[in-house]
Amino acid sequence: SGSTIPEGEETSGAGDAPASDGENEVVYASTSDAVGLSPTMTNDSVSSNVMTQIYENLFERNPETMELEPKLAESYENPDDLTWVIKLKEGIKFQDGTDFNAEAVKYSFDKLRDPATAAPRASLLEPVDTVTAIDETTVEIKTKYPYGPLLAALSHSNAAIISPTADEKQDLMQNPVGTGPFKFVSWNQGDEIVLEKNPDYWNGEVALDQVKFKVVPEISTAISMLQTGEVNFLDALPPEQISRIEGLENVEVTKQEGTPVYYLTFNHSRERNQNPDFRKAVASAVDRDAFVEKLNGLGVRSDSILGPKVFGYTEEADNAGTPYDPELAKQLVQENGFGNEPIKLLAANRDNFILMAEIVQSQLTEAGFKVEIETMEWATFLDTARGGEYDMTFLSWSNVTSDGSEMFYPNFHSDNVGNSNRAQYSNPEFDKLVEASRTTIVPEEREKFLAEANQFMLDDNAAIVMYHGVVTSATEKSIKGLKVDPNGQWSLANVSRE
Amino acid sequence: MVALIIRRAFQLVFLLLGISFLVFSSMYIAPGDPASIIGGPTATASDIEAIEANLGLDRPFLVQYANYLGNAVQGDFGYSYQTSQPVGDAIAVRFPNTLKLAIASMIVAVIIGIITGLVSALKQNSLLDVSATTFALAGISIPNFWLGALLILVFAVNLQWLPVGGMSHPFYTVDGIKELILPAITLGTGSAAMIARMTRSSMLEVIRADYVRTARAKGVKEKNVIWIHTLKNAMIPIITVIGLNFGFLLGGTIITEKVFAINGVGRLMIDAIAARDFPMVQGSVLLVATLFVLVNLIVDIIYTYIDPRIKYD
Amino acid sequence: MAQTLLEVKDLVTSFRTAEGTVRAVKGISFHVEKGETLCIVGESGCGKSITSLSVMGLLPSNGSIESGEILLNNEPLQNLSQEQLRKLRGNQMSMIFQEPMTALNPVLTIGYQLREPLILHHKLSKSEATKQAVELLNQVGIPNPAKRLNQYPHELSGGMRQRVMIAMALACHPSLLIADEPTTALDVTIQAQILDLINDLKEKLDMGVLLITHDMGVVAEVANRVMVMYAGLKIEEGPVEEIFNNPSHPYTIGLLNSVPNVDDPEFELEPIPGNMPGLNEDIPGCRFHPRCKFAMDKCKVMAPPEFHLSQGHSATCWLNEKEAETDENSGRVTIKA
Amino acid sequence: MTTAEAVKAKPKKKEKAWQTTLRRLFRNKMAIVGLIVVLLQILLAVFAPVITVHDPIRQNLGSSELPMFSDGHWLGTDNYGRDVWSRIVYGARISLVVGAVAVSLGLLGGVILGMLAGYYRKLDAIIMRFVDLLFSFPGILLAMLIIAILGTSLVNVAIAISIWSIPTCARIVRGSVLSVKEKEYIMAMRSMGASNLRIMVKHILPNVTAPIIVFATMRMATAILSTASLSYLGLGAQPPTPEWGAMISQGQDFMWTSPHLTIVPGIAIMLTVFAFNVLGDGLRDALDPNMDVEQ
Amino acid sequence: MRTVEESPSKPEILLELNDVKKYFPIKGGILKRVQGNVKAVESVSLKLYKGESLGVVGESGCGKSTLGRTILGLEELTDGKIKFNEQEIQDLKRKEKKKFVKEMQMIFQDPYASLNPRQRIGNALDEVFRMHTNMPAQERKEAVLDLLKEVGLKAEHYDRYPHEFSGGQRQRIGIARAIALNPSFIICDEAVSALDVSVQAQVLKLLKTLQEKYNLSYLFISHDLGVVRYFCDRVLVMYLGHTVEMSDVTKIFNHPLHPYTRALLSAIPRPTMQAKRERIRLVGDMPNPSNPPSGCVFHTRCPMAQEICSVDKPAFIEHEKDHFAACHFAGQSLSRVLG
Ligand SMILES: Nc1ncnc2c1ncn2[C@@H]1O[C@H](COP(=O)(O)OP(=O)(O)OP(=O)(O)O)[C@@H](O)[C@H]1O
Ligand SMILES: Nc1ncnc2c1ncn2[C@@H]1O[C@H](COP(=O)(O)OP(=O)(O)OP(=O)(O)O)[C@@H](O)[C@H]1O
Ligand SMILES: [Mg+2]
Ligand SMILES: [Mg+2]
Repeated sequence: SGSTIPEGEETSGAGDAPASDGENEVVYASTSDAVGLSPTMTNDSVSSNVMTQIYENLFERNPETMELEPKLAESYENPDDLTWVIKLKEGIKFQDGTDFNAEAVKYSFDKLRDPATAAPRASLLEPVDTVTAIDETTVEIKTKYPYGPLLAALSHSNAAIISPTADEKQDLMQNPVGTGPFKFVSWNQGDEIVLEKNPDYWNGEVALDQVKFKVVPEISTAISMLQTGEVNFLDALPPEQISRIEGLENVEVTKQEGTPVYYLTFNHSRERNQNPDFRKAVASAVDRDAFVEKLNGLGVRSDSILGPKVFGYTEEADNAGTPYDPELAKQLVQENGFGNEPIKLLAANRDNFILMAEIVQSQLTEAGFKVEIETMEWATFLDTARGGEYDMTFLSWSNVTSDGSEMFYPNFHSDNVGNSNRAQYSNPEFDKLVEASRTTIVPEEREKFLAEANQFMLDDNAAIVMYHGVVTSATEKSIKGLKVDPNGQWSLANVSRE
Repeated sequence: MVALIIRRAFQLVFLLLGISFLVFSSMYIAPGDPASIIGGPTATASDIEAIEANLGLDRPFLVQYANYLGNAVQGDFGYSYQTSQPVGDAIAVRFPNTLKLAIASMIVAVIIGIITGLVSALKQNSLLDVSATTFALAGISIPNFWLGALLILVFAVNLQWLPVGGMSHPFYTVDGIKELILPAITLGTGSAAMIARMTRSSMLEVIRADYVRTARAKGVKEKNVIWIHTLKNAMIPIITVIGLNFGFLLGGTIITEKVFAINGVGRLMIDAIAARDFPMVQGSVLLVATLFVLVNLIVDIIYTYIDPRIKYD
Repeated sequence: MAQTLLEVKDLVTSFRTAEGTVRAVKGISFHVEKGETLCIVGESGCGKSITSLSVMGLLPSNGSIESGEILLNNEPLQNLSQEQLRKLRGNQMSMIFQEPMTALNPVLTIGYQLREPLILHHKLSKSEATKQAVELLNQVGIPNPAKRLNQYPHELSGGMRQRVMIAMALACHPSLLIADEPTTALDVTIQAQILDLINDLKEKLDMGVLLITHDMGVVAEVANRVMVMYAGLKIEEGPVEEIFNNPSHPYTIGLLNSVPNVDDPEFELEPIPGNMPGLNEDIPGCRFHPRCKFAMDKCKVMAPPEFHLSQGHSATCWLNEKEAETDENSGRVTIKA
Repeated sequence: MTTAEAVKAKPKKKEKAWQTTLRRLFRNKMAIVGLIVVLLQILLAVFAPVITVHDPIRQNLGSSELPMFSDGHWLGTDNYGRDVWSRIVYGARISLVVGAVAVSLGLLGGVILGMLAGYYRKLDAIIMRFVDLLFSFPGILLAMLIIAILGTSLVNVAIAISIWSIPTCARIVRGSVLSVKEKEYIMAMRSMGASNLRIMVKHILPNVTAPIIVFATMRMATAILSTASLSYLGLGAQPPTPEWGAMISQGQDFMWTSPHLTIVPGIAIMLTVFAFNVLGDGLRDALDPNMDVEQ
Repeated sequence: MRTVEESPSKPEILLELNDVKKYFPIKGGILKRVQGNVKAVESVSLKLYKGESLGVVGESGCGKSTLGRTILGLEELTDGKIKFNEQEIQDLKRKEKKKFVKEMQMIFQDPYASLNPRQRIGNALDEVFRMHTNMPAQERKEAVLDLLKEVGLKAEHYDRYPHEFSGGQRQRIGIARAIALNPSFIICDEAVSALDVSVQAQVLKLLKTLQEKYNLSYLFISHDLGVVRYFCDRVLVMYLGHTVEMSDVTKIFNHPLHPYTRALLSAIPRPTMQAKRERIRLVGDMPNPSNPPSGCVFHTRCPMAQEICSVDKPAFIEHEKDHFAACHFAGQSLSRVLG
């Protein structure tokens, strides 16, 4: 099985000077282990980090321009609003020798959509009606309704193309096979995953010989290991530690604006929250500038729900929300007696949620609200939030497709109340705008609908954006060529060590 | 002895049955649902239903439990909800690390504990005794997450003598030993302190016993009075404490493994609880409980060697 | 002819306690001769054990000999180092304790514990020691001695254990044997066996025996001479016949009158009133006077000196200042004051 | 009669049992230190509002992470600009209250189970098997399971810790009951026709208090440590509660820039736990009649 | 041959035992099954008359205490009948038994262990009245003070704890507790063995005085034959759970019938300087009561044991008036038997 380390591999590491590391190796650390390595069966960022190196998609976003570009696809056309005909590149082989072709694409997408698979992210291709292999290199996708963000969906790591022969033969969760720059070598569950370079990679020579994904649950331990050279690449750096990391001599830190958005939202199914004055009072009580300052540069301040890196964003929206106005907040609270009943502020105990909760609680208290924080483990939080058992909470959305519809529809459309719409937001007017943005294919029109929807939410104080994420990485200085895209994803295909 | 082992085996079966039921039902009543975690924030209702059906979570509680037991009896502890890996495999990978850590800590604890305990008992009320006792009490009082962080700061980051974390080398290599030192100290200190305390009080008690006076009346050398006549008798409660501390150590690995990035069962357990990965929680809890029972069985067997009065049949 | 084996002069033993220093033995002198048995009798807490432990140098850690001299074979023990004293113990002098159940180490075999003094003091090899140990067990009347050597104390009955203790004490043929209530925990039938054994061995080995007891019956049975203690003091000493037939201290008389007589159905008990005083209870004069029915004014203010009555018989009581007489005819001993 | 009994036997000046205990306790210097620290802590907890100037939860984002001995904040401020001294002082309240609640609940359960098991031979096997069951869970794991069911909060932490104290307490009590039960005075009460309940409550319970008191004191130390551990794992105190373990967990992110944020609460925990431990040790010695002779 | 029988001239019977047995099961093995029994008391029959003291003697472990406890119902009876004041009491329910509790009391061996160390002695005595009477507090207090006076203690002792008393004083408290409810029958289980001789004499005197005053009956368990001779009217000798001899003190002490009784008597050290008497020394220890010897249980240690002794169990029969013994050669001299 793939879960043991081959004898020869036990060379790296502990206590050794970085010099004795394999020259051509990168060791990356994350706080948790990948769930699995099948694009069909997983839906978490750690897994996707590994899979990005192994699998590829038909399309991908250019990390700099954020434009969608063909990857395994050659080109595409829309004969009508419901049909997408995609031409594939030729001569590509999976790492197990299987040919990459239209059948493989059809197999991958059908597998994801098949209810029997019980794929966690099956809904990604929910609008797809049929997938047909026209010939060896042509695939035709028909959607149930005109679906604008299809290409974005196809660039999602869950829509990566898997090797049909491998999938039938083995469990891709443990033993993945794709077309990407790195091949799977071993996985010591809970400890590390080892990949090696794919010598037959179709898209040019891969510089690194080997890549390791190490699990280091405690971030400060991981930073210490970065300092001692036991690992040489971290991402998603916590704002509290950023100054320490920046102080390390052998380390280079990169920061750039990203797509994740963190916002305070109401449980819109609760009566008190339906009072626009209440929401207004809350919105004017929260000093987002002061909060973003605490992020030490790892957050971008904007009122807009769609961030700067998301399709549908407009600059005007930056300041289009309810401004910080403590006096107004106090006044509203006093007039309406909002402070009489305590507010249960739910927060998952991970990422920056606790930080947000503490600061917002303090600010709301200043304004006269009574706020009790309730922290929860992620599992419980997801359930509780989904079921709407809270007054106010913090949510986040990492927009992998970088498309505004992909933010609004799952999170705020009434179709999804009680599921991914954890804010329980249900507003027919807003729904219409979102639907329009989804069913239109022309990008300019879509952009307009999205901007309108964005503004609608801000006017309604439906959600109060705390900040937009900044994607970060810390690497040893010897590592060159790493590009992290605004979703926080990165490929090691073009990375080398000096 | 055989009777003892058979009786314990019986007890173990019932114990495991009780534990598995307790864990199963507590995971069942606990809020939070494995399917929503697998599905993640983006999952739709239909996604979640499909996952639940796939995992068999839609069946009644007792059916689930009976099924689990049926399989477990045949040695099949199910598949992780999260990674769909067989639970047995997942544990097998991590268990050696936990065992290494626990044994190394126990060694640290026993050596430090018995030596300090002896010293302070033999030099009762001296400065040495007071400092050893203070050390022991400080050892119990120090939170091990804090101690771990301080040790990393000093020995791994500043002095760079030892690695920060991880456990990937065989224990008999130099690197393997280096990896174990800091975690073993972190985890072992509390137990060392408890053993030291027990050693001290047990020695002081035995040294007052009639038979020690008899030994002195025979003109036995003071050295032999301590090492032969006293220590062996004093060992009985000390060994009990060592056995119980093994359980304590197994609990302590949860935090230590986290701080030192060790891929062990403790961490597997918290992750599994957090993710409501029932089969994984079950499997690891049952393993730890079995281990605990085994260690105490060994302790009981050691008793029969130390104390001829104890017979188990 | 009589050779003095042990001589204790003015022994004072005290303890450091929470209440300050207390004296458990308040100045006691006596001697033991070769081949004789001296019995120390007295009520619980009067300092019998502490006296014997002082001789052995085995006082509890908070106790110490404050003053006085202990001479074994004319050699003063208090000048010896711990190590020298250790070499005497188990060799020149040895001791048997009261509780046979706790005085043997439960985790060591009988054989090990028996061999220990032999190997230590006589530098025997293990096999020689084993041979001697078997011999010793035989001597104290334990059947099947070879088998016993591999057993542990808990596998033996109380009487057996006390025999093992005796065997252990006699292993190196000590010249002085101290037995602190060796039979109190045993049944009468076993007690008789053990007392016979000690007596036989004493004669065989020509030891001096210091036997502590509170049982006047035992005293009558085994003693050559008797020393009666009360509250840390020696109050009477003399040959056993003298003590029983001509007791000269009211306390000794009281003791004798408190023991029911098996052979005399008409015997009427005459208890000593009151209780033994505490160690640091301040009593002026004679320490016994509050319980003494003969107490005179003098007794309340002045502690009596030791009066020598006849050869080897002395008593510490003002009554002996005058001539004491006894009524020979009645079975009961009284003092006509 | 043993010497110890002889010491007790003499009718001396009247002294109550607790006075004897205290007198003996005061002979032990370490125990006095422990007692003083514990008392100080109780004072801190009770008079927290008087002792501190700053509100422990009031933020001042402008002056966060001040070092020790800064103006007006002699222990500095944390990430949110809250006064560390205030948080430590109020944290004492939390530790003491949670510890006390957890220990009392644990004692209640443990004493009842232990008494029943020790007294009724028929119940013994069942109760002890149940206790074994709880015992073979590693403590922290048991607490985590309980908190997983009940949810994250200090109240639940107290409940979890109390459940986790039950097996040890039950064993201790059972052991003591078994030995006290064999004492002649219990036989005497039975011969007088006393009911089982009376014997258990009036005659056995008072005579097993010594081990219970010692256990409670020591357990207080464990409970405080466990509360901190669980809060450290994010399973205990809810923010912004000034709980020491949570403070360490938060402060750890600043260990390199503001080490006092972890060191101060770390020392607070250590000192408190240490104090309860030495006090427990001292009490044990003071309550053990055999110890009187020594020293 | 007659078994124990009432003689008409004797005063009223207070207590009567018929074939009383008490076995303690030994559990063992993997499943903790009963594997055998410790036969602590094996077939004891006796009668106790009002106002008399019956001594029970024998070596340690022969079942003396168990017998006493079984009579009081502190141990469950294995077999046999116990009659108290003409009524069979062995099968009574807890409630019905309560009135007998007042009638039967016990004094224990260890004065240090038989009082609750955490209870003031005033309370300890008060508790007895609270459990069994409805007296108001004031009356109870007076009753307690009376009791204290009765056993030779003072009113100021009311508020003291047991550890503030000497052994003798504690034993007096134990006696006070036993006589509080005016019982007619008291079991003294080695009530004076732990006391120093001088104190022992005081306590024995007190017990005698109380007996005369209240017409008490004692079952006086002891291993000290001197004390028994002084204190008791009749004596029962036990060996390994069996009764081996029973008669008046004088008969037992002057011409014992059973070799065990003789051995016991000859083993006592006499506190006088009279000529040493002929001794019968027993060899070995008492056998294990869970595995008693066949035939006569004493044959393994008996100096005059014959073949028959290891086969036939001798009956406990009346050899002369009021003198019972269980021996094939009862009363015969050692030399004659060995012949
Ligand atoms: N370690 C000690 N510390 C303080 N006092 C002690 C110590 N050992 C003994 N004593 C006291 O010394 C006195 C004499 O004790 P000792 O043991 O000699 O009495 P004893 O005559 O042997 O009595 P017993 O017949 O009960 O054995 C007692 O009052 C006892 O309380
Ligand atoms: N609860 C019990 N369980 C099992 N065996 C018991 C129990 N109580 C007494 N025995 C056994 O019953 C036998 C008689 O014991 P008992 O205490 O009646 O003897 P005794 O004559 O009173 O002895 P002693 O003189 O030592 O008090 C002994 O062998 C004892 O081991
Ligand atoms: Mg003594
Ligand atoms: Mg008895």
